[in-house]
Amino acid sequence: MPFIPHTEDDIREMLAAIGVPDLDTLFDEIPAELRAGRLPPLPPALQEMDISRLMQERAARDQTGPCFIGAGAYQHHVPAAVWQLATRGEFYSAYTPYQAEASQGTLQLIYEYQSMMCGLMAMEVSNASLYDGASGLGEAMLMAVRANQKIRSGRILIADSLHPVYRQVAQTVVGNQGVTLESLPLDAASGVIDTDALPPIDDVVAVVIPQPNFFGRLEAVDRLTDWAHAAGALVIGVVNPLAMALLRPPGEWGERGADIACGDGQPLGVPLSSGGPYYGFLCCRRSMVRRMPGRIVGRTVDLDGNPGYTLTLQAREQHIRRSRATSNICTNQGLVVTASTIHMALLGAEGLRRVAARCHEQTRALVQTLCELPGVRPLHQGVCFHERALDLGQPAGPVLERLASRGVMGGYPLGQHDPAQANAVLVCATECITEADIRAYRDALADVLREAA
Amino acid sequence: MPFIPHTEDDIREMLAAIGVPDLDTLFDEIPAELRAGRLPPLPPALQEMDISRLMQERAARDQTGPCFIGAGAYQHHVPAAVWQLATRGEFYSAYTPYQAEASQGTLQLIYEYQSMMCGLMAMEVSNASLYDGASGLGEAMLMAVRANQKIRSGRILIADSLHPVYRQVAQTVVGNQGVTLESLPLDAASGVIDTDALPPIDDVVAVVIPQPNFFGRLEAVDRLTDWAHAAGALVIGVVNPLAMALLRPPGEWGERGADIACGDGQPLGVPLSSGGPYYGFLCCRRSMVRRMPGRIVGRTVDLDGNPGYTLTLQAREQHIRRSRATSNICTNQGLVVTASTIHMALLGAEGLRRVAARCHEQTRALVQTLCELPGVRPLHQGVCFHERALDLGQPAGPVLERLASRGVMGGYPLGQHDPAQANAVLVCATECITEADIRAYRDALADVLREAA
Amino acid sequence: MRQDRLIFEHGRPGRRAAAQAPATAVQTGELPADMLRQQPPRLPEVSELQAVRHYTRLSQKNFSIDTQFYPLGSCTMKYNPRASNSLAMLPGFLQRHPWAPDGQSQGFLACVHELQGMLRDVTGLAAFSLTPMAGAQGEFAGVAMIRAYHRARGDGERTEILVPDAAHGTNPATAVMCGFSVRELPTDADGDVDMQALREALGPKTAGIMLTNPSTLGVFERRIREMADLVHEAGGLLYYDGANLNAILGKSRPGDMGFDVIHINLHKTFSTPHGGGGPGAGAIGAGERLQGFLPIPMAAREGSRYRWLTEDDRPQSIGRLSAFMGNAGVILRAYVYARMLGAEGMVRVAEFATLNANYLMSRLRAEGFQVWFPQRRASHEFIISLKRESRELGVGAMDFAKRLLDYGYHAPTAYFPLLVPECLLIEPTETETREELDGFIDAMVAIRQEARRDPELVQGAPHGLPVRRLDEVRAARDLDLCWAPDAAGAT
Amino acid sequence: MRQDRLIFEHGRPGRRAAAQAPATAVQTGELPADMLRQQPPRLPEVSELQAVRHYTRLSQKNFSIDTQFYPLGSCTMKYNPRASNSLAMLPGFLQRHPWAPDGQSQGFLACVHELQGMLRDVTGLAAFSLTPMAGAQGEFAGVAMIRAYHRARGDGERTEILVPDAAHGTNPATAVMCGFSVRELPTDADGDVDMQALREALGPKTAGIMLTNPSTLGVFERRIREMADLVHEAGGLLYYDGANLNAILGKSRPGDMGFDVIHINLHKTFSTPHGGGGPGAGAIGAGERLQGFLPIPMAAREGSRYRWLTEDDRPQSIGRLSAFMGNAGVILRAYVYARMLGAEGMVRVAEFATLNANYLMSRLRAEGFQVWFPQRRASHEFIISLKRESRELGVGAMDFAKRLLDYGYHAPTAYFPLLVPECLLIEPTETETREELDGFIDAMVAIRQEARRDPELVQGAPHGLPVRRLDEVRAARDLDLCWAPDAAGAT
Ligand SMILES: Cc1ncc(COP(=O)(O)O)c(C=O)c1O
Ligand SMILES: Cc1ncc(COP(=O)(O)O)c(C=O)c1O
Repeated sequence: MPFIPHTEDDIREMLAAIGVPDLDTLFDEIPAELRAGRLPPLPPALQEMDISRLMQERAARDQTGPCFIGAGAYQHHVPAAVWQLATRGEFYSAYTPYQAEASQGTLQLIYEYQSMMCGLMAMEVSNASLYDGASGLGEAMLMAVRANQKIRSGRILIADSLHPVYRQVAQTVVGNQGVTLESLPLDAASGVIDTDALPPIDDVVAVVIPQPNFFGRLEAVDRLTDWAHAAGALVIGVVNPLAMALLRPPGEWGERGADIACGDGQPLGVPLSSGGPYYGFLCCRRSMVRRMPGRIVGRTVDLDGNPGYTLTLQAREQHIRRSRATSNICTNQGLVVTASTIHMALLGAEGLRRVAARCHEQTRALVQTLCELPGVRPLHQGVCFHERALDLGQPAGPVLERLASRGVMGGYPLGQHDPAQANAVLVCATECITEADIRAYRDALADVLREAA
Repeated sequence: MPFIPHTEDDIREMLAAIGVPDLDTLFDEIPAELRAGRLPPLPPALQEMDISRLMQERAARDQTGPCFIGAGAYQHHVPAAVWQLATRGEFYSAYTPYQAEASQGTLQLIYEYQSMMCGLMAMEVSNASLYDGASGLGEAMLMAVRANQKIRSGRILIADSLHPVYRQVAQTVVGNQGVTLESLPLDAASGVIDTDALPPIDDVVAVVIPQPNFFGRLEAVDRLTDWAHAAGALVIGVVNPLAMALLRPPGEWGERGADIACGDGQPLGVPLSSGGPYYGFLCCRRSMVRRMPGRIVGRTVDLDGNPGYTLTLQAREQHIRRSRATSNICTNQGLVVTASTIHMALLGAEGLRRVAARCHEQTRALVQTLCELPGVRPLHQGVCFHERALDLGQPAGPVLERLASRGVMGGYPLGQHDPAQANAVLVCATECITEADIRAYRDALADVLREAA
Repeated sequence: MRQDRLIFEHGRPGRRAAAQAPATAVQTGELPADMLRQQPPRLPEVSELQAVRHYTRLSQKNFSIDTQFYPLGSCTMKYNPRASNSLAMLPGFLQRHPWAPDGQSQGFLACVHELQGMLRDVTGLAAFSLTPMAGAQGEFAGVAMIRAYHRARGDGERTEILVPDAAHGTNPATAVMCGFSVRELPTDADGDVDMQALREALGPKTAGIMLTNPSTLGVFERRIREMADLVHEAGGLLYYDGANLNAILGKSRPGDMGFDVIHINLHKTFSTPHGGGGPGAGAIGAGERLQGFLPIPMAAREGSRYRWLTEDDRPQSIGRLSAFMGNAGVILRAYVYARMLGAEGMVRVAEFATLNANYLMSRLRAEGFQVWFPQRRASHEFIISLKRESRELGVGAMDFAKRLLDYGYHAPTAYFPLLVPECLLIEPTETETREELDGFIDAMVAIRQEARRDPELVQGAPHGLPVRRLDEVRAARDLDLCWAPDAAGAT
Repeated sequence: MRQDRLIFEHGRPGRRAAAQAPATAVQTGELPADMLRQQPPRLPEVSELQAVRHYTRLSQKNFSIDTQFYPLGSCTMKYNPRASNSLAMLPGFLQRHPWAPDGQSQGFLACVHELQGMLRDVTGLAAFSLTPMAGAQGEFAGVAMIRAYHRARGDGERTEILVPDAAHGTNPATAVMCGFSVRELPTDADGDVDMQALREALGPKTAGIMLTNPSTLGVFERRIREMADLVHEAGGLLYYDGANLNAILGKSRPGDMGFDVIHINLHKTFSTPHGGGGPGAGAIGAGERLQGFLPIPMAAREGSRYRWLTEDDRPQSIGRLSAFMGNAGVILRAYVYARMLGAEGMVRVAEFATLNANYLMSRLRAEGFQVWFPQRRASHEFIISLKRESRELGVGAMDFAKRLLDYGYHAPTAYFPLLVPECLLIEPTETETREELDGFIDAMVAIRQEARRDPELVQGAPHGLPVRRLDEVRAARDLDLCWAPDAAGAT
């Protein structure tokens, strides 16, 4: 019986203490017809040795090595210390810090996390995390609806340059609460919102602005922010947090700064790991903190006046406010935040800046190298952070498949969101990509394109 | 500057506090001609990301997967908990527990280790580890010389069925101290010491008896022990500690039991890891404890009378006794012992017994399956634990090489110690080996033998 | 002990863990100057050793399963196998990009697909999606599916979700997030849902009901089939909050009880770590009627190949809940655990969780503590009330909870469910030994004795932890949520 | 805090971590009954959670670099990079069998070969073997090589090894293990070896001398070249104990000083973990004369292939010191560290280790502590003597050491070297911040104040650790080295 410590003696004596003859009697309140008889055949129990071998074989089948795919999840170097510390039992196997005195480790760490996120985003407050960037955007929208009390329309304007999956997820999250998502159209040629052609808006709760956007391009965040604010809308910035070490952060957009900043924390110390667990971060103005979903840690003092940390503003949350809570979220992504906090502490501002800059440089080198090949050209002009859409001159899907069978994870096919872009692929290079990797990509692509031609 | 935390300000202020103008001045006592100028070109510093990639590429080149090689190091399942706990910083980055009060974790653990080893070997005392099994045997011999005060000849008799490398290493260790190693001959047909043909002995300090022996065979330890004792020699048992969960342990050999038990702890939770770090264990009678080399932990009490643990009998050791110490050993294999202790706690007596029995069973199955192939036959008759020598009917070296290129680590070629056994290979199967692995070995061997024929 | 400073306070301008970022200074390439950040973000400037030391020391200030008994009701704090951790972190799983082609994802897909199947079989539902990232998101998915179902049938009048008053807060909060209003159902004296009230509440506005069984009161809802029939007759659907599945795993199947949709907290029943607050995974299963609405992606098998199901395969799906595949690493850990349990193991979890709870309950009752439903069996958890102690000694549930910490036990859940005064909800889980339970009982008895002798000792607890009792009122009033250099003061 | 029981005391007959061993009971196959063990060994019978909890809690009772400043002289307690740990534990390295064919070992062999080369270049010796498993075994190898050298030349009269009185205990113990007798050399007032005594000691019996430079007194032996010439002229050889290499790494090379053979504690200078007592690695390097005698195996490169050198390649070798290749995993960690340092890094280690030591020494002197060689530069370590405090206040080096623990600092090495009364040998290492050093100084000053005010407080230290001061006399007198059920008593 793996993980069950009871000896025969224990069982006998415990049953006697309870006053029942056998284990089954403990379930005698379950009506007989609901007592599961034989279950459908489940696989037999495996010893740790056997499951280890099975998982090793499976893991060996999956992708490893340099990765040119981005589109919302990025391969970065994570210091070895990060997960060695985060998986220490005292972090790994603790619950939510409801008993503050017995959880000062986790609580102080979250307070540090909140402080780091505020620093990175140039915002006043941060929560302790949401599930991921995409669902967090949904929560940010609901928060905006609560916070922008002047506008009750429920209309939210989304830049079409936002990651399409983020929009889908946000739609799932907000769709049942009378919120409608509308499009702020994209300039197809440049891959950004054309600030010279901004429509007049009115009665809009919030405008959602990505930076960098889905295509890796940089939006004119200042003008967009001021334009939204002028119309009484709140601004929700959806940003890559690593990029914010280098680029102007949401709190500094336009005259007054964005009102809410959110996004996915994955680039800050979280391995690709098939898409999760990552975490959604959420920052806002101090004036909105009571509208915020999710846990928040505050510093306070104990009976002796010594500083300590505790969950605070719990009256916003479901376990107190129930149906009137700011969200139903309970469990968040604590352990990932733990890792990410350690990651940020190790990298610091200068380290993150260097990583971000190297990503930018390597992506430029990648794009330049690939565009030496005949038929390959950038889809958009203008500056990018660490992704760029390339037109391959032929359908991207099959090309990517053939690259994959050569061991090159070549990018994200844009055709799956827009059939008009069937020839386009979104490529990304991070600091992990070497010159040799770029050459290997180019050589493989040259072969594949030649074969196809 | 990796790992160096000094800022420019720190350096300036610290130099000022010392009263020197620059870092170089701190070395002004080193004569100018000894100040290293330009060193031969060392490789440039690598960031953690770069060395990670390099090491991943290198590790990927080396052997993994099922392993039929034994000969002193064995592939076993190690519970995931073992090394996750052992590499916790508090174990990993602590020094030798000289400050007992600040090292109760390590000290209590070693006390537990000593207790476990005494249990496994059925001996009275254990030290806290030596380097490895082979060098530990050398230390055991020196200890026997000190302990057997009646016999001053320095002659030690070694069963020829001992691992030849163990003998070589022991020779290196004891060779400069007037100890001579002599052979107790092996019966070639049976692969064990023939107890019906034991020579008369006299003036021998100790007899070294392996169990199981190099060929995986079981020695008649009772008769050998009694025979040695009758001649006034001490008995040093060199055993596989895993096998002792199943087989009669040194403390129970013959009438009085072996006097010293030693061997390599690797089978108890230590990965193969290219040969180390493993650890040498050493147990003996209580009466000999003051002759023992290496650290020993004892239980005592603190000022308040509460139990606690501390290094003890340090007067045997080099840092106190200097040139008259029982050994020069200082640093031992603490972290490996930490892992091994956790391993033994997780497996327990029943778990180790099951593992040992499974190894035995799988080796029988392996031998039986391989011996179905024409020309392949066991070299010795009689019972084995989890290794057996097979005669392949053709030179084993090239066969093993061809097996390796097919991904099968087929065994240990005996010809390298005895040219007469050029056709022989020592095979081993542990609990990690599945039926499918055995079939794969047989199929590969069938191919290789056929090709060669 | 030295009060641990904040990581920021360990920093010095210019210090850093130099091995962790590119060695060469920043080149901003083609980035225009006006896009660049002017002030670097305020982040710690520490060495690698400082960071390692700081976070190692912080970790030591936590209680956790790996260090203490943690009988937190409704949370299923059982042992998190270390193998799940190392196997989920194998390079092939950690390095796989979520958009990696299916051909480079067969290992991961196989795990997802098999876990979907095992959860289906052990709960008696028709199909599973593993994408929700926690229990509450599983609930969201389930209630959104109920909504989508009624809508798909053109039944737009069903605007109410029924929720027992003892329910976890996520239940009503979820209903509202899905656009429903909440109607609370009272509990009867035996801890079951009041059937009369249920009958009265049901009607054409009823979209569904959210239940957990055993309930958060620690007892099995015995008339569940009758309730299911009533709800179904009224045109509503039944949602099962699987947070308490540990109590009946393999013993009784929500599908057989009549539930239409269910979530499972993999971070409870399937023993993935709580991680100090997450991540979890709220796998969602549906019966025949609702399965088309399950969130995507899901894994499918075609011959010997696995692939992802998307919008095209599942046109009725409520859609996506995360950018990728939910908490993939949590799913892998749950898969490892499920395979290690196997068929018999799953049944034993419930048996021994229940044995431990009933033993603890019996013994505490024998020691004179007030068990809230003494006439009932405990499920995997049970409630005691310290009303009497509070009234007579001035020492309530919170004081017992804090004092338990001094004894080296994590406190049970206090003051939940809200309807039991001065309550502790106690869930020992199956992975604890009898000796540990006995130690806990001894501590409870000892604390009651302390409360008689010296109530202030208990009221002032904890005494032996890194901090004493914290001022939560001040925390909420004088909000200090973010470190600032000036606020730091002398350290 | 509850006193942690022994793991045995957590057990119950029949309990076990069931996932960790084959599920089926034992079949003893062809093993004859009289070979089988009758009584199972007395090992713990605990669940997986119990083991995890027990050892997690035990770990928390240790001081370590990852949790405390650890200025233990002669031990070089610097940060152990976490990357070294994870990279040395990659599956390809962990799973490689030591007898794996060279073809399946190229990754590991490349690391060994490169590290041999880097150590050679940074020390100025001719060749390296990495097989010794700790410093003391490196010493053994070195002195055995000296012996083998003289023998090979037919010079059997050289039976003496010279060792300074300040030397580490392993030095004289090693000389004896190699069959030599030891002749101690006194130290002069400046901390250097007494040259006159050296001259007198040298002669036809001199096999060699064992030195560390800087010495264990924390100062650089300035006349080392002169000493080398004298020893060589007398026909002896020079052995360098590299335990203190951190002080001069890249700044000065033992090979240039005239040493013939040297060991390096990779677990000090190359920052592999001490692991609570080991494992280490005592890489051994030799100059032209001795290199043929190096222990095997060593790695060689032929074209793009690596292979092991064995007896056949190295007929003069002193032989093997371990069954396989020494502490391979430690070698890998040292390799990772060496590559991360690179050329400049190696120099900086010495620079900043020396800066920290001299800063600490200057400031302690300024605070009125007695620095033992005030006229000398500190190397990477230095000595203070608490003779005065001991005499005047009754509070000696041991009391300061124990009280420092209460302040959260590991104690420096106390009472070594033996010739300095009431001494603390303090080695801060380069990876500590100035703030940490300042904190240590403050603690020293505070403790002296306590000693004046309340000497018993300091004499009774530590007060805040898991145990108070332990009775070592009783430990050695009433030997309790092994748990027995009867001895355990009530728990
Ligand atoms: C009964 C019950 N329902 C739902 C939840 C919510 O689950 P999660 O925290 O994973 O969102 C919990 C968790 O505490 C619970 O106990
Ligand atoms: C000066 C000196 N020499 C030799 C040694 C012995 O090294 P090891 O402990 O690795 O055997 C030490 C270790 O403490 C030392 O400090």
